[in-house]
Amino acid sequence: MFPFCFEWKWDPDHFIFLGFLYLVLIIVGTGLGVAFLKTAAQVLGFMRERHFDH
Amino acid sequence: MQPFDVALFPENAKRCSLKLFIAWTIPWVVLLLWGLVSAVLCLWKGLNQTNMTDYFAFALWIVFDLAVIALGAGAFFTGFLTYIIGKKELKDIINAAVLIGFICYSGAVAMLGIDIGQPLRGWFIFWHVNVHSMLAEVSFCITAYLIVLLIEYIPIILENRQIQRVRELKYFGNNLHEIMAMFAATGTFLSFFHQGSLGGLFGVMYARPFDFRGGFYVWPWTFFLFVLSAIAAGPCFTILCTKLTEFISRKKLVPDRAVQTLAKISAGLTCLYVGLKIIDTLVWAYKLTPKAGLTLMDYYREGPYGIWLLIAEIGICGVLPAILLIIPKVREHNGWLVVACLLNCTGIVLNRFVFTVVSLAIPVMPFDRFVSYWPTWQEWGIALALVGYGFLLFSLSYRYLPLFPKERELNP
Amino acid sequence: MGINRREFIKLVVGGVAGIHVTPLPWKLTDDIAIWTQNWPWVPVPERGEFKEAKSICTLCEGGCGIRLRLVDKRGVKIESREDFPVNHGGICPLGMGGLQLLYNKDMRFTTPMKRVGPRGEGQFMDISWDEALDTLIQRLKGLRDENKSHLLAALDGLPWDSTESVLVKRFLTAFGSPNYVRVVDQESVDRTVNLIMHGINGPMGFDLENADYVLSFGAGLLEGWGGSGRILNLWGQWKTKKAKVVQVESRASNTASKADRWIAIRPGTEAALALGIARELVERGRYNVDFTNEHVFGFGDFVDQEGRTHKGFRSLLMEAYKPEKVSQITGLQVGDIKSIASELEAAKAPIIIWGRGKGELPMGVHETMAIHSLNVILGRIGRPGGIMVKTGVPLSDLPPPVLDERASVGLKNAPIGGKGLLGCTSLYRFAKALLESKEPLVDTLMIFRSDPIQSMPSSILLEKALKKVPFIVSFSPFRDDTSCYADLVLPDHAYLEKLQELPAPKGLGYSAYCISAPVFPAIYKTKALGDTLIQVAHRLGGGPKESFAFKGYEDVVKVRVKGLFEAKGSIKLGKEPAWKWGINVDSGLSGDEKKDWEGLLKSNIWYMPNNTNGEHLIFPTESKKVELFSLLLKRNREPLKLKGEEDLFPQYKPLEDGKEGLLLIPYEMANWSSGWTPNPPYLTKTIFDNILLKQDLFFEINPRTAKELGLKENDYVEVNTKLGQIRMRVHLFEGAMPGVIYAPLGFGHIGYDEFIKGKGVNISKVLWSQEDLVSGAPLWWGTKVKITRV
Amino acid sequence: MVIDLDKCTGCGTCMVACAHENNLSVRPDESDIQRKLTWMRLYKITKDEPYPKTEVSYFPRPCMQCDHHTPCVSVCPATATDYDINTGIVSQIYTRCIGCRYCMAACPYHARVFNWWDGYFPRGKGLENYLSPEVSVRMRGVVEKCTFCHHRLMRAKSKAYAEGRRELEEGEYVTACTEACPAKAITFGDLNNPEHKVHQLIKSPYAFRLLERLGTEPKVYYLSKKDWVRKMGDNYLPGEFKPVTPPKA
Amino acid sequence: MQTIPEYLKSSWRGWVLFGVGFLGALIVGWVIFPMVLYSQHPQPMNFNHALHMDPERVSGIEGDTERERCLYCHEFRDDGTFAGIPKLSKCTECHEDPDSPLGQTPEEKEFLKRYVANHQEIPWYSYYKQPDCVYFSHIAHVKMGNLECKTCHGDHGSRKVLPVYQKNRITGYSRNIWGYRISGLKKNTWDRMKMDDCAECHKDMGHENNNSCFVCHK
Repeated sequence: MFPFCFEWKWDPDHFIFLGFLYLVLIIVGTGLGVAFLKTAAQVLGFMRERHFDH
Repeated sequence: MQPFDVALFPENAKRCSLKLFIAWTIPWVVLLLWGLVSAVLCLWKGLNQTNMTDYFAFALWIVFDLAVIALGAGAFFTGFLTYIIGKKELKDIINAAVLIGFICYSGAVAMLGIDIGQPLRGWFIFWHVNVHSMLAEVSFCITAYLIVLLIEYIPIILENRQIQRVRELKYFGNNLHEIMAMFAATGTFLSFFHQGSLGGLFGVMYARPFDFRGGFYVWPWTFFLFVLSAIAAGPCFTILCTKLTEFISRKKLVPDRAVQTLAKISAGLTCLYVGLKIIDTLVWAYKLTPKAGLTLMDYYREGPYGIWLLIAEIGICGVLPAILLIIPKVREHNGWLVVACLLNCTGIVLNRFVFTVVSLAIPVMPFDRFVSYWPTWQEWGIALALVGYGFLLFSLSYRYLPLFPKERELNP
Repeated sequence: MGINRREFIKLVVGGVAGIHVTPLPWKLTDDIAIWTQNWPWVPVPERGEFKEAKSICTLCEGGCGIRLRLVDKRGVKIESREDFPVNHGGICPLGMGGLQLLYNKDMRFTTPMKRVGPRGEGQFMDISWDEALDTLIQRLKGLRDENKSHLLAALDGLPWDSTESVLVKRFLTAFGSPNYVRVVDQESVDRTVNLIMHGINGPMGFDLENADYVLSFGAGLLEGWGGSGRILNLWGQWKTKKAKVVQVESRASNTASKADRWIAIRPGTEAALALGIARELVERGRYNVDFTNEHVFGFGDFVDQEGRTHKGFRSLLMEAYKPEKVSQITGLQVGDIKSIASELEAAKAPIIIWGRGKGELPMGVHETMAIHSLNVILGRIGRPGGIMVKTGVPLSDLPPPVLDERASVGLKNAPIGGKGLLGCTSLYRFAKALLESKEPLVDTLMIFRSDPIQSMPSSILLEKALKKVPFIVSFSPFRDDTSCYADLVLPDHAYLEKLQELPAPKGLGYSAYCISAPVFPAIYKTKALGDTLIQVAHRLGGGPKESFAFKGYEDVVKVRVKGLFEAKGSIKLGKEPAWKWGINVDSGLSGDEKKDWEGLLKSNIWYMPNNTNGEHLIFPTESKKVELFSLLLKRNREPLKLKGEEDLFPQYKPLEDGKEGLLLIPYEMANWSSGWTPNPPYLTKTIFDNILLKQDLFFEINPRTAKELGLKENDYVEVNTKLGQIRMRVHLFEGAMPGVIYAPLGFGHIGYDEFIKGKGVNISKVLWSQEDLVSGAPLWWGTKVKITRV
Repeated sequence: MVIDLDKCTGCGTCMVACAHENNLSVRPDESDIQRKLTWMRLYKITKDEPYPKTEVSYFPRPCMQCDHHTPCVSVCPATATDYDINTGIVSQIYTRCIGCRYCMAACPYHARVFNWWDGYFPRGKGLENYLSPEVSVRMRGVVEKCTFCHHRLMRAKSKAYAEGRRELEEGEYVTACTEACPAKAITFGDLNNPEHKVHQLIKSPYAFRLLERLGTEPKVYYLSKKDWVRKMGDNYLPGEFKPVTPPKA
Repeated sequence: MQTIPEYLKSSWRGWVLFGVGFLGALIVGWVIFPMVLYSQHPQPMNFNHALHMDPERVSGIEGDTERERCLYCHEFRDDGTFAGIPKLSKCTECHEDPDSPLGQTPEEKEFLKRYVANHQEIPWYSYYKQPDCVYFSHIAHVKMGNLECKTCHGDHGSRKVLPVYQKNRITGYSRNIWGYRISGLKKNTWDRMKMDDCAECHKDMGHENNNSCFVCHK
């Protein structure tokens, strides 16, 4: 799964498959990170929380 | 007299008394307990508790997994429609769809945990991944999508009245909700791939004539058929669930416009799916099977799985619901809509059953024998525990979380 | 200072975030996964130095050589051994799984035992060797003191002429009992025929290696006939050198299907076919004329001393076995008989062999003589690729046993069930005699390496008979069915733990003596049979003590083996295969006794290749010829109660079981032991599920017969014969002869352990049998059954 | 590996030898063939003809070590099974297998069996005394298969290294079933090496492979002069099977 | 809008607790965990490798290079298999007589009394014992690959005192397999002996084809 494992082969299949996986994980990670930071900012008073209408 | 836990209800929502609610949950808790007992037995004594054998590597659990995940596709598809395509009226049903999706996926993953022989080594599938294997791709996408579903489900939980009073969580819920579109997009991409790979699981097995299909580059046709069938049946299942909740709670929860849009889209997709499925079956029966030296009837000659299965799957549960859904008048009629959705869902479950159990029953070697299979009570235990878990979680969420935004307007 | 709920949550969240930065969670997940790879309840075989040991396998009388792969002291694998002349690397499934019999505690008697439960249940209690020997000695001394030494009987299943068998006979005579009983199997019938027709009390050998045409009357070559390792290996050689195999059998067995030609004959009528073919050969005059004139007595009509003319074998043939009559008896076309006769003519080195399945169940004596008569008229005796009659092993005899007066008194009594031609009583007659007599004829019965409850036809009679014997002692190393009836068990070593020897392996074409030193020290608290007998004899005192003046079992073998060193055989494994004729092979003997003994133990075999100097054609019968008209039988006509003159000739006699109904014929398999040896659990892997499924046994029936009876596949069925009733399930098999059902032998054990106990039903228990006049053997292929669906 | 079905006597010694060599566990009830642990399995085939012309024959079926896009290796999600190009052996690693059994569904020959139970070696029965240290005993929940006795290849290599050479001669590395077969019906060797006997044997017109037309490229060849046995080797449409015309020489 | 400091003040106790939790976890993970994970087992007796390896003080062991001296006791059998830790019969080649010690050390006397006298094998703990699923051919590496013992076993050969054997309570492996640094980082080759290390060495030495699974797994 990681380049330092000995089973890691630098070939297109690995690139595509794990590339997409890491991409997705990064997107989800950043999404969560953004939400978390915004909450922290609002809690600490830096930002005004916006009223949210469903 | 207000029910005991009224503080937890969403704003001015009317719910039945706590005692009645607990009475309602008893059957599902019993199912869960039965499932728990069988799970402990299977983990402690080993998989010999089931009727699975070397011929039947996949059995009831995998059929249930596939069916449940296919029916759970409503979540990503509705999410895709609301956030990406921008069909705003579906906003009223998206929460229920996400909840159903979460139930299906978490249940399926839990069941897979019991199904594999060495659950404690389950993470080897990620650590020592075989990038060419369809099952590796399925497990990656399912786990990733489960996380995404969890993230989509958390804001709904955070909207509970008591939790709203904790400021950090309230803000967190709102912020998540704002970027939900991005999660929905990732969810759609992930779901598209793993629904497909579940289909690819079978199409890729070139040494099993019953399952093998040609394909485009790496993906066999079953990949696209499974995605299509999932998108077609997912919304139907969501509609079924909402109709069931409306029937039980005797309240109108979802405006007809949302249901009708879903039904209309799913109608189109079902027709497309059934058409492609028929073409694929013909190609399979008259080009692929002879190449392997068999005839179509060779598959259906022995045992209980006869040709009726093919007719039932494509005919009754494929073509019929497609026709029913496509005619607007029938679609509007509440009763017929439910019947059409039911047929569509059973069609998908049958399709998954045929690909899993029937494909393993049919011998490939000429001197091998036909083998039949019937699950033990432990297998039924875990499968029905999933149903119990689903009902339980849905009832709890319906009772304590504002699942249906339009609920207040629809019944003043 | 006290922290409120919210701060406590913060603490926990801090901890959780922190722990993820440490190796703890990741290493634990990795270690738990590794834990699932090293579960404590999964055994880890210790490593050690790989060693190799060469030995022989004595699980049956085949005498195959085996090579053992050892890790330090543990036997790990039995492998084939190319250099051994008997089987050239061939091993049968039973031999391959032998180690499972050696180590399996539940399969073996690990210490001497005393019966606790009712007889036949097989519940035993461990006792020490001293206590066991004391009870036996005290009982035997009691018999001798009351002058009832003739109430002792011994049932011996040990190989003929083996040292242990000789010791058992010697013990009986020294003790003073005439009751030396043997199970009559095909080996005994062959020896009786050898005695009747060639005057030699020894084994008959089949020089199959040199034959190019094998006509087999029912011999299950691929079902375990002869030494299965040797025959299965031979099968490969026959296929490469294109030797022709013709199988005469009623069922499409492995041998029948794999043979070049299968003659589907009605069961039990093989002798008629043989004589029909003989008639055809004689009629065409294509038999070996000079051999019959020179070496055969009673072929043509002759005049005996008293001047009476007797009709010869030839005229008997001409009258009684016309092709039409034979085809009516056997159900074959006349064309078949003629074609086999012409094939026999054409073959350069034809051999005719006989037997039914493995040869554990006996044939009739007259029937064997009839089939062997084909070999006689074709002159195939003593010729390469033919029948060898002098394959006995020249072991030197022990000094005669010393008989004290109690012994001579006991020996005067007549043996129960009468003495057969070979000097032993047939167990079938012995059992019948026990059943008929009111008061117990036998007080103590000693059983050596034989399991008649499981393998003897109509063994239900034997069960009743054994119940009338007050005290039974079993010396078997395994918990077999007959030992379940024993009151006392003095377990012998299993087969690789003791000095094991086998004179004249079953059906071998040249004389050979296989012997092997123990490969393992005794694993459990067992003792070699020879030593136990010597110890018992010493403690009895008197005659037995003097006639057993040996230190141990090994010395007895050393004394007997001296005879081999004098004969011209060899103990060196040469490059030339031992079955080649006339090869001169260096004997590898140095004359010094100790070195030769070591040499013999190292090569595990003494053998004497056949040579063509005509010594095989001297027959010590009265007429100095092969006797088709047997003078020996003529002399013993009264004791054997033979009817007319034709009983002195080879002839076909049908079995009279008038009842109509289907015929039940048991069949055997190479991968399932149906004799004395238990089945290693590995063999249960080779059994198909249309033979044994869970506890149910399947019998084979022709689909057409099944349709008449309204039976479908897997039906449960009650099969009742004259003697009893068993429950089996139906398996439709096109290769089964219509009107005949076939069921496998070797199932339905009441002994052994969970791998074999109670699986299937024991067919031989309910086989009806008729007594063979000459050998006293039960003839079992006439069992008529009635089938009712359950 | 080449198996001559005319020489094969159906005695089952290969199955017992394989089970003994590779520490296969034996359960008290082995009659349930769908859960029986056998790496080399004997299939019985019957020629469906009325009574006197019926015939019985046997198919000893080890793992075929499929060559082209091995069905089981391509589907295993955790690379617990791997196809080695130099030796052509499909190995199965019991410590990595998570027991998802997808490979068992993909294999058309049923060459893979699953450990539904733990190995049956109860305390005090003495069954673990005859276990060989060269093959690890499997735990429950993992798939196992015939690996052409690769531990014998390692044993032969160690011996060769002890004698200071790297290549192995033809007979040095041989599977347990080949060595055990009494009728010498199984020949084992390197298919690509012209000197090896197997290389010549597979050229015979009577040589065929199990389910050849599926394209799995199995490496176990069968020989039989009987047409009905060869017909059983693969699925044929009615009338598609062409009997072999014996060579003129 | 509250002022930042005031809000911060009221919840500084929360953040402190968070810090405390975080630090506690760090200590548990990095320090306490390794101590708890491994159980200590002292060897039945001490064996002084350095003494036996030194040609002047011990003449019985032939072999001029260090590797040959190791191979004298840890020898290869003729079928190429590796004998591993020598049996008592190897020690008694020199120490035959239980009551005439060759050296002065107390361990030797105790060894002679306890083991040689009543022919009892010494129950050594093996530092580099591979699990049952691993097949490692010493002859391929030492003879064919010409590797020094030091590459994998470090300076074990020159130690005067046998270190205490540490066993992983969960997996049963010796600590030398994962290595004494819990993080698993390794400076020299003998610090760790996991699969990746063997595979990496195979790749570096150009034996890529030996990385197929069945070569090392049995």
